[in-house]
Amino acid sequence: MGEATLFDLLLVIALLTTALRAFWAKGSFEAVFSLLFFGFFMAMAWMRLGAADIALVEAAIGAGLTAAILMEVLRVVGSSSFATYRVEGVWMLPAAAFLGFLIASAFRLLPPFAAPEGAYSATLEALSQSAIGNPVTAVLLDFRSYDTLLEVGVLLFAAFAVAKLSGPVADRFEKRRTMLSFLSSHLAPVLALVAGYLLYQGMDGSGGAFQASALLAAAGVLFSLSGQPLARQEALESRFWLMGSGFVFFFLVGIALALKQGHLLAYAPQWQSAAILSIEIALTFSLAYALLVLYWRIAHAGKAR
Amino acid sequence: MIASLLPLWILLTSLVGGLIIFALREGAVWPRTFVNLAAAVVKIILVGWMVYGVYHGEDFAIGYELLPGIDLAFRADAFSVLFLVLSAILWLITTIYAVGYLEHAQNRRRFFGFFSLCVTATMGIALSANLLTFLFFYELLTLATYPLIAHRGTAASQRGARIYLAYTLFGGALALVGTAWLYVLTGGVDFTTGGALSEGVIASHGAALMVIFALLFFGFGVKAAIVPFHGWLPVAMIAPAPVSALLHAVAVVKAGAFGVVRLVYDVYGIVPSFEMGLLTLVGIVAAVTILYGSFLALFQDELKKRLAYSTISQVSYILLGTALFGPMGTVGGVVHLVHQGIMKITLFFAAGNIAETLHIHRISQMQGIGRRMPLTMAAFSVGAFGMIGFPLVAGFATKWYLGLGAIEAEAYWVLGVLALSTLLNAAYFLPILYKAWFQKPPKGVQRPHQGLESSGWLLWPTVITALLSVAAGVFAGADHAPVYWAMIVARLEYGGLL
Amino acid sequence: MMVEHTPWLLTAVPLLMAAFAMLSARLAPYLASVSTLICGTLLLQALEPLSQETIIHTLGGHAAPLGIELYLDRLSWMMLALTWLGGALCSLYAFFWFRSTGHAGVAGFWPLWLGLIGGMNALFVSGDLFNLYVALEVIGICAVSLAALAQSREAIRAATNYLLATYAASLAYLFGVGILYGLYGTMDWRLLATLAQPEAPALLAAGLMIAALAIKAALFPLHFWLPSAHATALPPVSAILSALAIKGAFYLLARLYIQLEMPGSLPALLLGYLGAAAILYGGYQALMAHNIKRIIAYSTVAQSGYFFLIFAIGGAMAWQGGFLQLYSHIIAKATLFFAVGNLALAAGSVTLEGIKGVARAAPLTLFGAAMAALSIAGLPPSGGFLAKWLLLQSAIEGGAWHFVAVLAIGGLLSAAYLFKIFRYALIEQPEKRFNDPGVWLGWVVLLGGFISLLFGFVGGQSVAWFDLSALSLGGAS
Amino acid sequence: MSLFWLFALSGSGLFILGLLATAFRTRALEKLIALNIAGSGVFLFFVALAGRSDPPDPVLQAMVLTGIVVSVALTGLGALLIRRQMTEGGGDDG
Repeated sequence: MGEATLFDLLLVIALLTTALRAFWAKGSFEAVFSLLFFGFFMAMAWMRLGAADIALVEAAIGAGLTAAILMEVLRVVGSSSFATYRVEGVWMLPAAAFLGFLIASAFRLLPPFAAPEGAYSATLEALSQSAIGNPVTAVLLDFRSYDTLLEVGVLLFAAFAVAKLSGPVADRFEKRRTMLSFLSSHLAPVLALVAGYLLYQGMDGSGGAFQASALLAAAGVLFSLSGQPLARQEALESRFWLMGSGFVFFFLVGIALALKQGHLLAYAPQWQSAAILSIEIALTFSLAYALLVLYWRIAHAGKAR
Repeated sequence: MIASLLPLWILLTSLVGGLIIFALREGAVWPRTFVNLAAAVVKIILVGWMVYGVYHGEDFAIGYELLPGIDLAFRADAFSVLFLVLSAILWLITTIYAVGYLEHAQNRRRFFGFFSLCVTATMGIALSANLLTFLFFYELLTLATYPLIAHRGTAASQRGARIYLAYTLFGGALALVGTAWLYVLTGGVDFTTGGALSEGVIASHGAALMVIFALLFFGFGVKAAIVPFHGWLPVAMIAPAPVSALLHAVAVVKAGAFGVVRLVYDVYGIVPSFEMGLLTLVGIVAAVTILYGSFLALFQDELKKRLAYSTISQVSYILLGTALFGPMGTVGGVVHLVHQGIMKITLFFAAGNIAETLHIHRISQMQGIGRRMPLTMAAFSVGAFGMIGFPLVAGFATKWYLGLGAIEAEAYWVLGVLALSTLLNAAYFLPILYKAWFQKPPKGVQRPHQGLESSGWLLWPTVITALLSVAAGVFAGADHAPVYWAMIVARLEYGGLL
Repeated sequence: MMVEHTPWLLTAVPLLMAAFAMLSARLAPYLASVSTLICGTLLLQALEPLSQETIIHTLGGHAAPLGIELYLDRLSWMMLALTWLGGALCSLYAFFWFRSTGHAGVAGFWPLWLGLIGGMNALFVSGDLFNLYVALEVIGICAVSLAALAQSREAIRAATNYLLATYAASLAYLFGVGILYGLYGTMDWRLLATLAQPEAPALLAAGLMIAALAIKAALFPLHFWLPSAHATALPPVSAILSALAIKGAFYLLARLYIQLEMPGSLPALLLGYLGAAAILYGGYQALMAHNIKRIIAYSTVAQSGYFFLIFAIGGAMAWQGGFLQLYSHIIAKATLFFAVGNLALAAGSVTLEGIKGVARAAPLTLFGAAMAALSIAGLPPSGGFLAKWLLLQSAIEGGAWHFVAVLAIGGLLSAAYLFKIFRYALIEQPEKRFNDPGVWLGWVVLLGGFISLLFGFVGGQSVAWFDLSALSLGGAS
Repeated sequence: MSLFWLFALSGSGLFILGLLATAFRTRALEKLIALNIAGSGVFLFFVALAGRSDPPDPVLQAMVLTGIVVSVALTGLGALLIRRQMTEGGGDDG
């Protein structure tokens, strides 16, 4: 793709501006909004860099879910309208100087990246023999599936902890912003459909369990925002079995394969597609649910008395 | 098998005894006393066995590898035997005394448990075969003694224990650094008759060895209460009387003195120590401590405090003997380890008995006390005369050999120190005796009830140790008297020179 | 047959049990004990093969650099075994503590605790830098959540700071991994060991990773998050966090140092000096503190300093000493936090004033704590004593007199702050009434103290047997 | 200027500025936001690194996907903790 165009430059400027805006924000509200815009620009940057898989997740999670969660925190917490800096942090100055040195090093030293051999060429070669067309999916669910497994664990534990730490759930569930709720209640099913499509095509094209679950979660957030009774009920209880099912299924498949093949998560060629697809389906629902639990528990937690 | 593990059994008798005591209920007085006394008796038998073995040239040595090349090792030689016998006998006697003394006290389980651990640590010190093992038990002793000093749980006893701990842990740190350093230089220090350092090491690390000696000497000296590290001893007097007795006679101060003796004779060797001028350091510190302690003792009205300063002074006789280059000095120093022990424990037993029976703590209240508690005061007098150096009591033998040693080493100033110290000893002990025997008791004070002057638990141990002091003095020249064993030690250490 | 599966099974069992434990709070402790039993067996049966060779498991059948490989060598085994032992003690204590207090935190405790174990086990065997990142995150998420379980305002606040610190550290670590991958095209540390050069980008990456791990291991002055987080958590959690959670990061630091031969004496010296500063600073803060949980928490800052000394002192003996210190600290620190938990139950307070006289109500606890305190203060007989002896000897051998001084002063400081607790506990308060913490809780402390003491006799031989020197000399192949 | 170089540079910049902002801001919520942006900086750097080769390195892209999910997990937990601090009275400075 080569040279940077004016568009890239503008994009980078937009990224840096929104980021700095967030860093220097006058209050939490401004910071959260800057983050929301920053997320949009990031999604564009991913597209520009040819990472469509990431762009989808970033849009749904970075700009969508994260922003929604932080908004909910703001709603409960309220925003300060003044900037809060550590003035007395003199001891931080050496740290800042050190970081400045790092910037300089990064500028000066990193351009001549070494030739990407090793994993890169090994991956390309393995891909050429794999039934999975999407290289990212192949890495995530085959070559480095153990990382993914543990990462699903990270999300599972975070969602569990949030559920256990959130305190009482609000018994009040307000229906707000009718225009938005109308829109979102119609948008949500569409998003869910797109998620299904992404999941299906993730084997070969852009998409996969992460993208699908991110979109599903976004759909869930919209659904909740529209004040649907179903969402309210879901928010009240955390179905740990649903949250954990993807993780457990993934692990059990891996163990079954280990018993058969001698290595954890080693797919026999004839099972590869079926195994990966089933894992992806399980992951899509439980990841989406876990992400939604994060949102729900923060959005609907009641005040402690 | 049993015989070769004898050092282990000797340690285990008091260790296991202590652990059983911890496990017993607080109210189980008689089971506890039984366990305690049984352990002490078994220990004496085992020590007797060991004495017999050592005398007949048997080698009791066992080791356990703690770290590669670094052993926890035990071994019995003439010097350890001397200390072992003292500790074992005095443990039994003190235990009997303590049972009576603490009859109505609280937390006796804790007291007797740690008392046994304290004795275990002392035994470990006596049996150590190398410097690391010595240090190991030296630190253990610190820890096992702390709860004993703090036993009463009052603010004052807490303070005393805290000061004790601060001093001894500081000393332990010095000794730790010194030991580690010496291990680095030599690869390991086994106590060896005549010195453990090779000539090559002495030749190449002269300066470092001087620093290490100072570290170890002052590290051990803290427990031996040498000036300027004596500050903990008078405040630790707050402990119950049996503890003070044990601390002053056997466990703590003796451990320090024992360490210094080991350091000079079996680590550096008497000849290298002399040649490197290290003995001068020891001698000066010892002389200063002797005079300073005696001098301060003059001004104490509290009986236990006066005895404490007396201890500071008396323990340094051991160091003084060590500092004299010559076998006679060695005999004087080494034998005082035992002599001071039995005499001082007599004094403390007597003081404790008086305090417990008549609630008299101050010398100014002691008029005519000899009539009210004749046996106790008689024992006290024996101890006091011994400390002064009166013939026929153990202390005389010490001073006799120290004097001979001074002449032999041509260190005539030591004779001056001895004379001055004896005068001071007399000056702080004789007024007590005068008060006790020749002054009338204040009006309205009754003799104690009929029969024995105090509880037998307290009285008989006092009398027995007094008799032991006399016996050690009268039979100083006999076979197997402390002097005899001290001579064996001296003969070995000066092996080639005599 | 089973042995080559050990590396991932040690992660799979706790993590799966954690997922199941989420479903039933009642069954959770039993799932935890099943996990403990299985992991113990796995470790035992791996011991024999390990004496000959490293156990390698190629995940998914994809060898590095394409896939991830797990390596279980003797150093890993020691870390796993000590984590197992410390973890089993913590589980035992937690079980009785929750039973006797009925604290609501029990609902979240077991799954998160099992998750933490799974994460640590994953960390100890992982041979891939990015996989290690994910393992660190499992540990981080579980540790932060556990810290927050006390649900008090202070605990939540402390957990927030913990989370922010660990988040920032993770990013720095990840950045370092990315740079290394960009340079050498692999994240497998065995391959990296052969490829890595002391070139500027690699040093930058190493710097970032070291800084990140120093935050997670709470090295002074990056320890700022630790004292509050460890002091406000529930007692079993404090023990887990202090004894185990921070050890993963230190292990990783040591492992990177060994395997990548992280070059240049400067960073190594810096780590050593910071460790020395931590010993003095942590000791001083602990001495000044009035809250006994804070005393023990600051003690962790100080004690962790000893691990870092090995980078500056160097040599096989220092490495043995450092790791022995690590192992002893796991057991001793857990025991001390148990003891503090018991004292708090008995006296209803965690201030020095509040625990006055508590010795009467909790003699077992105090006795066990005393045995553990020996190890922390470096007094015999304890693993801590042997560790400090080895460190002292190696410092003297290397002529590092400033470290000798630090070791001596550090030992005295730790004795001082620990004895402060015992002193207050021993002050007689005849009129004061105490609760009974329950005999089981006391026995767990006693057990911990006993193991801590036992290390004083077997610890030295074990670290020697595991021959860390072979590793520190870069014996990767 | 090469496209990837530009993005790698901005990624590093975002990372470092984000960390600085984390250190200097005092409210936990704003720290969390700054960390989020710093994380995005890391990911941007990674994807730029991936794009050096053709086709782009899928390993780095997969790492970024993993990183984003980890990031949202941390953010969610952090947000909850911050919310709880606030609802239980007082501010969230710290």
